[in-house]
Amino acid sequence: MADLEEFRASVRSWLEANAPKSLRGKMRDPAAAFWGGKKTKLPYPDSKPWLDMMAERGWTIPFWPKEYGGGGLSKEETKVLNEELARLELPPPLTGFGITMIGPTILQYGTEEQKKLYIPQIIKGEIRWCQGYSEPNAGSDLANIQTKAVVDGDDYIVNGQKIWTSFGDLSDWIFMLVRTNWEVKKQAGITFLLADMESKGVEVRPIKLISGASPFCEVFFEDVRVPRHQILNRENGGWEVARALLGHERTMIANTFGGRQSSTETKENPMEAAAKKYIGLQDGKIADDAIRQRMAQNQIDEQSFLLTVQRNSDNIKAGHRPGPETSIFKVYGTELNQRRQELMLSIFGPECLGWEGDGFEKNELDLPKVWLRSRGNTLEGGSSEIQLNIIAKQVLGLPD
Amino acid sequence: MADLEEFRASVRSWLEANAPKSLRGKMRDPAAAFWGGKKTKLPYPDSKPWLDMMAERGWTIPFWPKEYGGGGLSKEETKVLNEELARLELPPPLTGFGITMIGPTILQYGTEEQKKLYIPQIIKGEIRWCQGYSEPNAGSDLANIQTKAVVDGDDYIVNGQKIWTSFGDLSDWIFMLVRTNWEVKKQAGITFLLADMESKGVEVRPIKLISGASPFCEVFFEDVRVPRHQILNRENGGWEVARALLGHERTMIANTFGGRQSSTETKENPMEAAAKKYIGLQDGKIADDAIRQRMAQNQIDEQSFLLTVQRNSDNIKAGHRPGPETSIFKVYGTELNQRRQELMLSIFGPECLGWEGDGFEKNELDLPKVWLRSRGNTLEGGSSEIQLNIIAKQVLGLPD
Amino acid sequence: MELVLNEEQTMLAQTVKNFITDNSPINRMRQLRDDKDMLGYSKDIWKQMADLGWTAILFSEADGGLELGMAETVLVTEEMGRNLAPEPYISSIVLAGQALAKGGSKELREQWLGSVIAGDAVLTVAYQEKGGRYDITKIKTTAAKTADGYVINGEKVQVTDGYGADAMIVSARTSGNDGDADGITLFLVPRDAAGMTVTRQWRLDSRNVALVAFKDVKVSEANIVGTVDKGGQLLGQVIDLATVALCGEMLGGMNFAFNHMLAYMKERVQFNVPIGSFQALKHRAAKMYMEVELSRSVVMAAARAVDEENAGKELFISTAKARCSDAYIAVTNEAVQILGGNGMTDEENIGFYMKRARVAEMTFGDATYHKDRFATLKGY
Amino acid sequence: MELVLNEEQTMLAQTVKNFITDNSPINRMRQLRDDKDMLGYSKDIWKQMADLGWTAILFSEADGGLELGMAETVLVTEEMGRNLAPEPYISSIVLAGQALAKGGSKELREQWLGSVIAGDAVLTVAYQEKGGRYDITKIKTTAAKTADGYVINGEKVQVTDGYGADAMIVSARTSGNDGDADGITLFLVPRDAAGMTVTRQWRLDSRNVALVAFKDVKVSEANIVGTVDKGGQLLGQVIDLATVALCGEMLGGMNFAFNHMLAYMKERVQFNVPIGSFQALKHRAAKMYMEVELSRSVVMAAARAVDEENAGKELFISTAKARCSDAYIAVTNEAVQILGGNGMTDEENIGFYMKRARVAEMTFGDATYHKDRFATLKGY
Repeated sequence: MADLEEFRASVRSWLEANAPKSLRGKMRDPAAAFWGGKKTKLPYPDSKPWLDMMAERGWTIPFWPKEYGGGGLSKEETKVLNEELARLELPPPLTGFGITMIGPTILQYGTEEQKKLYIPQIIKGEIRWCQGYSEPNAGSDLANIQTKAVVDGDDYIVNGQKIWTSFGDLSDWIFMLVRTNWEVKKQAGITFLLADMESKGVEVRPIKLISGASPFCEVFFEDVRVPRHQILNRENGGWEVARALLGHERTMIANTFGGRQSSTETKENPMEAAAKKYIGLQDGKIADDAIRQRMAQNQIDEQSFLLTVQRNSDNIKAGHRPGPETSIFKVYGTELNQRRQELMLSIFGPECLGWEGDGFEKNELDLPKVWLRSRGNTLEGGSSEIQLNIIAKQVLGLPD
Repeated sequence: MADLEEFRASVRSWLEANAPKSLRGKMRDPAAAFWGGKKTKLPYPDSKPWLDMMAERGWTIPFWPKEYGGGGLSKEETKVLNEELARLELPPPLTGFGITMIGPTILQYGTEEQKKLYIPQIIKGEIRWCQGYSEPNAGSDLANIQTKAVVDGDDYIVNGQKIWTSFGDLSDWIFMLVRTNWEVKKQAGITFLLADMESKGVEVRPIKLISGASPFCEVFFEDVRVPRHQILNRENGGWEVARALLGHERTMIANTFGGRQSSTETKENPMEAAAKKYIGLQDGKIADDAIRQRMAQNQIDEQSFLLTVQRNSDNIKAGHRPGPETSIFKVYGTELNQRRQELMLSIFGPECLGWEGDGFEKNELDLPKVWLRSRGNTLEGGSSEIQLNIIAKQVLGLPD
Repeated sequence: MELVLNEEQTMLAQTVKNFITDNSPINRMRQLRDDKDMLGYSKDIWKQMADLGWTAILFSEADGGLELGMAETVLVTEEMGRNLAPEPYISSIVLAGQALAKGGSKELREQWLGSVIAGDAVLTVAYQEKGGRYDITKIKTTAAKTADGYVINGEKVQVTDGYGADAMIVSARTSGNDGDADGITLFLVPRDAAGMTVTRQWRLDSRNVALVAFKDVKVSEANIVGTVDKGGQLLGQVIDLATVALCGEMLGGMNFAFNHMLAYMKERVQFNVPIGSFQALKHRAAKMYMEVELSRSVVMAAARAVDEENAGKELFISTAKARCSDAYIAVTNEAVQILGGNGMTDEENIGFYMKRARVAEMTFGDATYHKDRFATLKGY
Repeated sequence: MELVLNEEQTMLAQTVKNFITDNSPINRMRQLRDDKDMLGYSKDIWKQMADLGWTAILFSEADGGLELGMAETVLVTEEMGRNLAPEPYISSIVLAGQALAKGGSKELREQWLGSVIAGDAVLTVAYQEKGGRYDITKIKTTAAKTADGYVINGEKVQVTDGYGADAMIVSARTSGNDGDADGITLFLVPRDAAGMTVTRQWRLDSRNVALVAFKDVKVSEANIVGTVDKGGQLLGQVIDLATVALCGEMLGGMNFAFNHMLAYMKERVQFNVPIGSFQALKHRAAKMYMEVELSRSVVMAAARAVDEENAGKELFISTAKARCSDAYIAVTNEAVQILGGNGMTDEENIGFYMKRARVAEMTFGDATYHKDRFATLKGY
């Protein structure tokens, strides 16, 4: 404990001396998130020096091993570091799929050479990663991917098309599934590849969504050469890697869309504020009782969900295995968010119908896009239907 | 038209002269329904003479052919007769599965001899029928029936067990499915038999339900002899008959549970009366707005359903084929009734929790049984799941 | 009422369907949106619709109409709704046209109705204000009496087809307080009125709506539609008609979405089979089918209840709007989910229906509003 | 709070489970019902539960208890709920026991708590009246002050375990009007009080409830529990505790129903396959699984919020009761549907759970009541 307090003191003085003053107070500012890589816009001028000074100490991912550039901190030390960052309300120096998805997977499946090569680049935020999984005919049936990789000397020659690649246009590298064997069961012929998006023959086209935004891309591969040493795990051993990585992704999506503020907090949340503004109170109650009941239902659902997330994490902390309830986070969290956005629409009423231009306030124009975006939550990262299949089979043991 | 008015005059004077005075005004009295047969209690002393005088004219089922004892009336004449019965608020002389299920089926599939034999008995209410379809291992998978009938001279020898036989203990005859061929596809080995419940080897045991009532029975067959001329359609041609009859049954159940009073009628319905009694009004509105919204939803659902039933019947009247919407009556009508009963429970509140004895009024004690009974609506006559399968396949053309 | 189409109605429906199929594919809506077309609809197609007689349906023969009813009107709006044809039928013919027909002086009717029916003039009603939600009596726009007429001040929002309209009927308070049923008067204000500013608004459904500001706008007494202080009641009447017409549109839209989803379920292969063979999806499709069928029944009934002056017609109207609002949203939500990632792309047409469903829901009162109204009408 | 069982709690849960499994199969409930047992529970089993220390959990050491909390209490009620063990835990230990512990004079506590904890005396609280729905302040029972005490007149209904109770704590109005929060006083009335009539009522769930009539029942001031005119507040507090305990029971019951349904899905064959292989049923089972898991989280949280005196504990309690009410009903409805005709027979046990779910829903406020309370507590 004495050591921990020493550590805290040193972190504190270092942060106070070095952390950019301009970023303090921006801990919860979504615009302060820095995704790294060569094509991403810098959120704030100080975001780069902040990343560099943290990366130098390995503190972008403080608990990753020191030998690959991580901080090598213990759980307790990581907690202290986070508390000290929170004390100055500093934003995380780096975010992205490198940290949440491919990094942990490389640590799990990579060769020593791969870890030495990629992990430091991830920690330093030098490359931004995107995910090449889905294809036009491989959505829920992911194992049906058709993008093919054929051996040619020390390289694979890759041909095919990926779709729903988040931020494909802003990423430097892609981790992807390719087919290397057509003779076996679908799942057994898939290889997990890492590829440089700058390679000749890669073309990226953003997809315009119903919300008007284009966070996803199609990525086309035409005779793209990828060195064979850039596979993760063995050739035709990609499905196992893909599933391990999907676990990380689902947790991330559920955390993102599950909401964060507990409903039992006494602080007023945005939904309540909107209801008071757009509907108003009567005898101290939201004047539309049907809306009021839906609000209570939604907050009760949210609280139930957050408590279940907490129960799972408390179980893990207590040294138990994660309970089967983990499997419900993705499907429940995303559907809850959809219900919340639909309720927000009902609360705003006709004022939420604007798209742009005159006669609507900014938050009124934002809401329909947030709502439309939420419809994708139950599709990406494994649709709700696929999640329910998984729960039925793997948790409940129901037969095929 | 002149003929119709003459007919109306003659009906009117005959009814006024002959229809029992004691039954007038009992048109909507559920207790006045007479199911016929030898074991059924007479609802009122005059029920039997009323049936007899109507049956003599063929007016128990006025539009059935005269040659088999029906009234032989045209659609228009039937309408007039019904109007005149309604004028004196007279109850129908007879109800039961003979009229709604097996009668129409015999008219469709029976031989001339069978029609001559059974239809008059049905019209006169001499036999009450029950339905022997389901078996312990043939519920949703009805074609899986195992009750077997083996030819022995001019008879079949029947062995096996039926279950969920409505009023099996009060019926005189049973129409049933038996297996006569084990070598073919399930559906192709089924025969439709008519059997006398008095036959040696038939045993009936009522099943006690969660509502406490026993409207269903198990029927056991041990070496029961049934003459071969009592099959309907050909041997192994029973599945076709069964399906035709199921159509009649589903329509009947949906009509029974879909409710009858249109919600746009200005007359107060029992739900509104209960809400006013158990919850009360505040500023002219049901004091609990969540309940009030559920009531409006339920009445809107009911009205939508009734209008859809009407649309179908108007289409038929106009000479069009029944629309595909017919297929939704059973599943929607029964689930609507369940929602209605659950809402009634919510309206009554704790006063609906009684089962018998002190401290509860009669209608309070009735409600939970009606509610429990309603849970069976989505199971009997083809479960909701089976109905949805049928809609998906036969109406929507979705692949197996 | 009889819930069946007679021969004339069947023919009308077929004619409308043919015209819409040939002349108004859903891509037309997309094009108007991509072009950021200020009008948001096609004057040419509107004229053709008028030439086909659709615009005359609801008007009396005296006013130059066909003297048909809502039963025919919903046939037109259903087919328009199936392909999201954005022409100003509900605003010009049902809302403003019927307000004029019911409450306009002989002079006003003669001045306007002929060209409205001919598709030459487009009118609308400006009644909605910011913060009023679904209550048409909550308005801050005022009309103050002067020596020779009235002066209007205030602001209306999301005035359907207000941009480019030749005139609009404006609701303004002439007496009483915010929320009072009485005290509202309707004024016909021509497009060139001094002090009126019309700004195009851009909405989720890309249709023509406008922000309309009135600054000391002078109108003469001759331009009053209906009776002074009783305009709220007349407005309520024509909004009821427009609600039924909108329900027709919603029925057409949900039909498209449902059939589109069904086609996709038969064609999209995953796990080596069409996804329509998965039982969980089948059951959901069957439930959506029920919603669509029930919606058709209530739309037909509401139209007929109006035509037959049924004493319970408001109940039928609220039933229809509540059901169609819930059903259109449910069906488009399910369609997007079943279309998967494709359903989320702008390239797919389903998004247009999902957006329009939400706008339609919130036009003339959402489902909750109409359930509340239903309960109130039933006296509980 | 930590949503995890510690070692002692894990052991307690296992002990309770073992006892219930061995001594209280669901058939015991059936037998009591079929026998029309007037008591509706077993005195012998209740004594054994007391001997195992379950009854002592909530009481302070000074009162002879173990000084544990709701976190432990819900472990007991969950296992009891799993097999519908009908012993008077909630009425005697949580409701009446805690009312006495919190508000009873030293004399009353010494007189009663020892034998309550020992399982020798059974107490309950008589608070519910006909027509009061879920509002404990809507009571017509009065206690009029006399020279040497009070005289109670009125009638209570559905008094849990009231038949055969050794004493009951009765809420009566001592001042104010129907519906006022203040003005209610709690009186402990022993079973032999002159003028009190206890009639067994027969309810859907076959448990012991009673109709209790008070005709000029004299009680002394010494029998007041809590403070004069402030009994409503104390009653509210112990009902909150009892609500959490009941949620534990509901969690156990829904767990049974869910597992029973799941086992049936694996075993029942139709169309040559187990019905659990049908995707539509699978998805529904997965959704019910989510309901059960969420219910477990909120029950654990509500218990801990009470134990930790969390400022938002009422929010946690209403969250738990709203969720458990909806979930228990949803799970039992689905179970009956999936069990098909079998689920409708009295021979199947699932019917007992379906009935109990409805009673539990309507005890201490149904889901709608608690959603309303949640909103009010949140200030909207």
